[in-house]
Amino acid sequence: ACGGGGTGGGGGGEKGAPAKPLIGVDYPRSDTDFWNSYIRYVPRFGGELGADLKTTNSQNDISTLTANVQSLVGQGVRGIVMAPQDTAAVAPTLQQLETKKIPAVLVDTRPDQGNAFMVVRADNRAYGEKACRFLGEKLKGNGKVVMLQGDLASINGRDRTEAFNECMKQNYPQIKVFGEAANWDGAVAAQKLSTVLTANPDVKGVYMQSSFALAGTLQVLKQRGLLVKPEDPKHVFVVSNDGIPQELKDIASGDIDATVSQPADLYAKWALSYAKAAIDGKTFQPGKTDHDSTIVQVRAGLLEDQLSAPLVTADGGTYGGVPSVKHDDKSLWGNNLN
Amino acid sequence: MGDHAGATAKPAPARDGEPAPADGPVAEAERVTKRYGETVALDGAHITIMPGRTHALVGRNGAGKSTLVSILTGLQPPDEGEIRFAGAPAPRLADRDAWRERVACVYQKSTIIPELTVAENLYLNRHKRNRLGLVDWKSVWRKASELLETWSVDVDVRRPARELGVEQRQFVEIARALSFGARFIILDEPTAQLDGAAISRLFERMRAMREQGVTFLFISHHLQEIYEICDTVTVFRDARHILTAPVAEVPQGDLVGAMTGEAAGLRERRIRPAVPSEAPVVLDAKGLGDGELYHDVDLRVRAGEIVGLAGLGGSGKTELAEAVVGLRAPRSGTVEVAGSRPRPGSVPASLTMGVGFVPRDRHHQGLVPLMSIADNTTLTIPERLGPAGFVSGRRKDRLAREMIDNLAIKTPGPELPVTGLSGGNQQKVVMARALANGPRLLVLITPTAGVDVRSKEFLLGKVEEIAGTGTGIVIASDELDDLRLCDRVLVMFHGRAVAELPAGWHDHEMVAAMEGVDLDA
Amino acid sequence: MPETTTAPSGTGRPPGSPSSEGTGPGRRRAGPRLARLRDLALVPAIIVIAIVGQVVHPIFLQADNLINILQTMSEISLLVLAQTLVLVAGRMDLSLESTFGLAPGVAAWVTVAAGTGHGLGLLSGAWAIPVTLAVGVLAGVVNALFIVRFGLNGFIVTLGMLIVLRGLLTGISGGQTFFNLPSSMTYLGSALWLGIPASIWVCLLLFAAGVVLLGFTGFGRSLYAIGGNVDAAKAAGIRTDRVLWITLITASVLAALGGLMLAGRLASVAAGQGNGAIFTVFAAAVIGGVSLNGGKGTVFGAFTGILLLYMIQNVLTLAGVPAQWIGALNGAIILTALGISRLTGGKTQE
Amino acid sequence: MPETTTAPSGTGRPPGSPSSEGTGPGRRRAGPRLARLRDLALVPAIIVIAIVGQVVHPIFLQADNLINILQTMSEISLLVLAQTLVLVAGRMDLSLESTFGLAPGVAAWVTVAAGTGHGLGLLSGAWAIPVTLAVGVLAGVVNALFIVRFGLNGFIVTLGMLIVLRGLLTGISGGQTFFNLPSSMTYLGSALWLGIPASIWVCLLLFAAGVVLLGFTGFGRSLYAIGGNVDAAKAAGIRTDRVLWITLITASVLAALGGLMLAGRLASVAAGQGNGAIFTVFAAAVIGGVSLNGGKGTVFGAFTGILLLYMIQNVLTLAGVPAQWIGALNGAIILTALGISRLTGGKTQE
Ligand SMILES: Nc1ncnc2c1ncn2[C@@H]1O[C@H](COP(=O)(O)OP(=O)(O)OP(=O)(O)O)[C@@H](O)[C@H]1O
Ligand SMILES: Nc1ncnc2c1ncn2[C@@H]1O[C@H](COP(=O)(O)OP(=O)(O)OP(=O)(O)O)[C@@H](O)[C@H]1O
Ligand SMILES: [Mg+2]
Ligand SMILES: [Mg+2]
Repeated sequence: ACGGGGTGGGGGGEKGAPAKPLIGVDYPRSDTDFWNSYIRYVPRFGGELGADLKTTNSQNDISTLTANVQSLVGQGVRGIVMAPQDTAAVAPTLQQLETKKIPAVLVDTRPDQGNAFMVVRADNRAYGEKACRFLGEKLKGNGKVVMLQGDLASINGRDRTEAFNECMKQNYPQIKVFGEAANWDGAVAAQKLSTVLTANPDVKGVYMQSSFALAGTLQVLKQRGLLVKPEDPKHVFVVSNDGIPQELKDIASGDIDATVSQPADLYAKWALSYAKAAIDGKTFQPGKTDHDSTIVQVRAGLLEDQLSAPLVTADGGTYGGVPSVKHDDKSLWGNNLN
Repeated sequence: MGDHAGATAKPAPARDGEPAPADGPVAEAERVTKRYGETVALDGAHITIMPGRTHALVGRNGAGKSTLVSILTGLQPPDEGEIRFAGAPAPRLADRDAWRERVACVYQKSTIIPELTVAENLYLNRHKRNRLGLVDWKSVWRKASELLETWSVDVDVRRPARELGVEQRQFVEIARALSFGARFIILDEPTAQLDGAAISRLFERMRAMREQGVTFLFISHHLQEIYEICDTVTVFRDARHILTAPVAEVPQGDLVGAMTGEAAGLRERRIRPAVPSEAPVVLDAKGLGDGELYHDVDLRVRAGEIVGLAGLGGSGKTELAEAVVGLRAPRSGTVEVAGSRPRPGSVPASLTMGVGFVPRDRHHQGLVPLMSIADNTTLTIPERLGPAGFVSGRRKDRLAREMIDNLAIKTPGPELPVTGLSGGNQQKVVMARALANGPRLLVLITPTAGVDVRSKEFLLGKVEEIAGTGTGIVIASDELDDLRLCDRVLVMFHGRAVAELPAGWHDHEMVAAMEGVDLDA
Repeated sequence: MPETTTAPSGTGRPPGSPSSEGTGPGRRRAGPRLARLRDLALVPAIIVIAIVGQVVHPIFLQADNLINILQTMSEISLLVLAQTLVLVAGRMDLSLESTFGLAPGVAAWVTVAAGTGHGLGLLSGAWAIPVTLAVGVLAGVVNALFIVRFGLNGFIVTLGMLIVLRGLLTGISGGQTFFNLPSSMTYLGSALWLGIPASIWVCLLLFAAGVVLLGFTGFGRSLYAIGGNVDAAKAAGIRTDRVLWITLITASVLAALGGLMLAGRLASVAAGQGNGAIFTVFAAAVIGGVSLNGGKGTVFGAFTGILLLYMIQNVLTLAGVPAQWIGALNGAIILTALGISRLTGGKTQE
Repeated sequence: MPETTTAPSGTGRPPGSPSSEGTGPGRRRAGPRLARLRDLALVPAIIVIAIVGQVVHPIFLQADNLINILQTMSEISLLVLAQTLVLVAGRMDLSLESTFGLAPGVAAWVTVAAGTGHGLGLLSGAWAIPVTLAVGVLAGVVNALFIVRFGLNGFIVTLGMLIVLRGLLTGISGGQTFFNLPSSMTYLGSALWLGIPASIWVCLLLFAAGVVLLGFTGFGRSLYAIGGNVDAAKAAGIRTDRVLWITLITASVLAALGGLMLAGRLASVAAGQGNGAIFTVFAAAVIGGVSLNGGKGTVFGAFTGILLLYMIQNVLTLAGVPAQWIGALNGAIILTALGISRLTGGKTQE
């Protein structure tokens, strides 16, 4: 773990600074594989950092998040890590924290307004873009693809949708995209996919914006006899998103072709260390970091550490200029879970 | 009888014409006590019902009759005491089939399921099955039609029961109870909803079944019926057994005395003084008509006058009365109350003109069951309960207490939900509501249904008293007792006013008029 | 003695012809025909949607697409069937949606091998189906215990159960999706029988059974009686408590079975499986003419309800309506469909 | 006369002349005492939770935390209040949760400047509140039109409206969140009055008004009468249709106001604002003793219901329960709380 409490007290302790800084972490939700991995990483890195954690869960509801933050503050946390899924509505909370001089580190999303000590996120637009490049190359710029979207009301989902659509329009104008809102629900995704497949049996690619639709998509393809090896001309190229172990396994077996590995582990690790650094009174500047990422200043008062989210493929090749990582690479969090 | 007893028909040995049996009682209840919270519904009561008899059970509203019925039919257990059938202890409560072998019942409270068809209501839980064990609807329908035919009830048995009139419903209940083939049958106020001919039909059937040895327990507030059909009578008062005796040995005065606990029988009614012809007209209805229901009826009531509106079921008297109070809009004609015309079909308009009324069915239009007596009685007079739409609880309770005292409603207090009252007292609450706004015109539709003799006398006495204060009164009823105090009675037949009888008519005249028979012709 | 006893027939009320209040022969057949009509109330709406669908996309009426619709609705339609039974008996069971997720979730938990996914691998795959159904039975028993035995309010109990059971699924799954299900779990959801997905067969067979059960068996009729007037049902000798126990347990088992079919179709059990489904379920049942107040409605009606909802979804997808307007359009169509059906089928205000 | 038992006169109930019967002083107060008790049924549960909360974390009973609880529940509690009015009148309005999101959504749409966010910037910020309330009125009018005027089934109508209104919000927002709201919209949700958030004041004042309305005005009594027996209410001269119109519109306006307060607190309107809230709303109302069948329940009871739910949430958060088990625990606590309250407060089976 990075250096300990020696530098502590700089941030402004009214009382004797406790041996361990108390950090409040609000988890955004506990019903997806990705966030559950994050939830499992947090205490691990918290221990490594030597921080005491208070955790809450806002169950994907911004007003619960607001209440949780208030109750964390009431419990005397000195820094807060949160992952607001609604980037606009978090502004009052940020303002409140600012007036109370409690540093906030945001994970996964960038607030539309308000300041934070640091935003730790991977670029959701990049996810969509990477998926688009991969599919575009594999389909050689021609054909039909289905995009199984998350929730329209989700900023992350929307970023992926927009980036994917724009990239397709610009780079692969011959590819027709069917965008289907699936509410992050596997059953709905399967329903929409099979409807589109019924009407368009010549669909050649599927982009699902999260692993929520993984198993259902494969079942739909299987039922239609489309779940075949990539060499087969009937093969439908499937790109997923998240990087959970099952996706890596499916890439290995050739059922799906690629995924974007969201850095669940890095989210947890760097969010906590930024929070601790803030409590310790450290500050950061835009530029390259020591962990293979870049800090950019998105606007005055808001720094963002853009972690890399690698495209994962079976062969680790480069697609449309996007480099990829092989599915069994040990650096992938999905391969380090157990 | 066995013909329509359905699949469950018991062998009904016709013990030809020996109604005087030698064996023990068919049913006995001994030292039965039942409490509902603080109310003691039965207090060590007992009854012994001998086979082949038609046994009457009488008592005032709330005396515990229906409670005894529910205990005798296994719907609820007694708190204390014992039930025996033919000397053997009663079956377990859960063993419904065993109870149904021993006793069949027409309950006071409707057990018709409105959404189900008439046929199914008749054969519920004993449907005719086909070879696959599935319900054989065709034969259920056929048997149901046959069964109702024997009662001359002419309805399509495939209609939902909710479409039936009260009387037809009552027949469905009766027909069902009598079709089980049980040897012991309880009838709890079966006649309350029936008109005379229907009652005669019921009695005929009861007599025939008694010939075959069937035993009845018969409950009614019409004492004449007791004298007509029963051979033994038991009186309950205040949850206790008072007496059991052969009907012939108890004159009506003594019976009423036993029921009420007072030596005096029913009071003789005074002759009402005639209403002066210069008294103002409070109701002037002209040329009222509503399709086939009634046509071209004129009705005029003076202050202090009591006018009866007689007629059988379907004669249109109820609909006419409802049009007068705004419960329904007539298609033609005008209603004028004390000189002004309330908007047709608007109850609020009628109320502000000073109309009070008792609707036909207290459960349907009379009471809001979950609300207290105080709320129910003051529902029509929100403006008198406080300023600017507010309700003062104290003022409400005070008004309610006045009405409780005025009508002698038997209740622990004005806060009690009306469901906690016995039927007669519920009826008084409806009456109280009608009187709450100090009406100039009071319209009463079958105001004494299900009310015990003494309460009926009391309620009708109240009506006279109110008329004495200058209120015009219309009583729409087919109960001769209700009509008897009227200054004149308008008789309706098939939607037309066919006769007007001044006070002092004889019963047979009234009956004939209602039947549409012109005695003078 | 006062003058009361002098009435001629001795009854105090005059006799009269009873049939005068009855129905003229002309009205006789209106009742049953109307009832049957109400059962078919949604059929016009379904036909309209089918025509619109065919206009929107020529594939709509092709066998493939119809099978697609039926397969997609097959799992949730079992929830509708279950809820219909419970509603007819005058109760409601909100927890069905959680049972729909929890039952296959537990089965996956105990059968999926420990290494892969996060199963325990306690039992072999053959146990999956028995475990699923057992969880269904258990959920039903708990519901019945609270509702029938202790007489607590059914809405609250099943709402509490909904939260608890959903929470249990989140708990055992750690919020993650179970993959690599044993083949016994995926069979029903993925097999083809005579070229048609097994889940469609199961759904249709169970609905047919439901029609027979509610329409033609003593048990089914006792549900109507209980839902219509529980005191009357008791008085008619129906063992209301027992019937309710059986109904609540059957409903939960149907939900578990539906969940199993969905798990099979998606080859996975998501931690959120079934979340929010109860809404659709109630909508389908009520649109299909089942009353929330009990004692009214048919299995066939409920089937047309869920069919209509899924047909609308399908048409909207085929039409390529912009995602952001799908919701509003969906609602508007449902309202219109109802308007049409209920205006032709008579008022249903209750 | 054979076997006459001469009953002693002073038995079970006092016999005698009609005027003397009735009102025994001993039993007089049983009714109201019971009714008031039922109103307080949740109080023991609330106290237990408060004690548990204090044991779990010493901050629980501090003013800050209590204000936190009250502020968090203030917006949704307006929905509970609205639903209580509608339920007492014997109806239900599912669409309230959509109005809760749509009303401030429309206001934001028309007032937020075109450049920032995706508003239209048609009207100045001062119009935001009138627009919000107008949308509320409109939603209520449409509901009332279908339900009261055309006599359609309220559950179906408001379900359809729920979908339509939610869809409209998704449509106008394109699924995105409105921010940069005009200050008139954020005022109520963010201002402090006497050091306490304005939304708490608004919530408490409106609930107090609700208690007075339902308990002490003729209008409130007419709601109970309509919910208890609509025919009797009509026969008592209550203009039932008018009362229902007013109630449905008031409820929608309350929902709009609640949505405005939430928008103010979060300084934004999310496209999904209110989604799923109706569940909590029904839970709170029913737990608080409001009957789904109409005619029963009080505003105070409903308040204790929603308070209990939010206290449980708060305690679970303070206790740091692992997220994946929060759901199950939450449900179990609700079930237990109900068990306790309802067993002490009497059966509520309906
Ligand atoms: N379910 C109940 N809950 C509470 N009290 C009840 C209940 N049933 C009956 N009672 C009480 O028991 C008493 C006896 O009622 P019961 O119905 O037996 O009277 P009844 O003799 O049949 O009267 P009526 O002539 O009006 O039908 C009444 O005072 C009533 O208040
Ligand atoms: N919840 C209750 N609390 C107290 N008493 C009750 C309650 N429910 C029913 N009762 C009593 O049960 C008895 C029977 O009631 P029911 O409504 O069956 O008959 P009723 O009111 O006498 O009807 P009717 O006189 O029309 O024939 C009444 O005496 C009533 O007081
Ligand atoms: Mg009785
Ligand atoms: Mg009675």
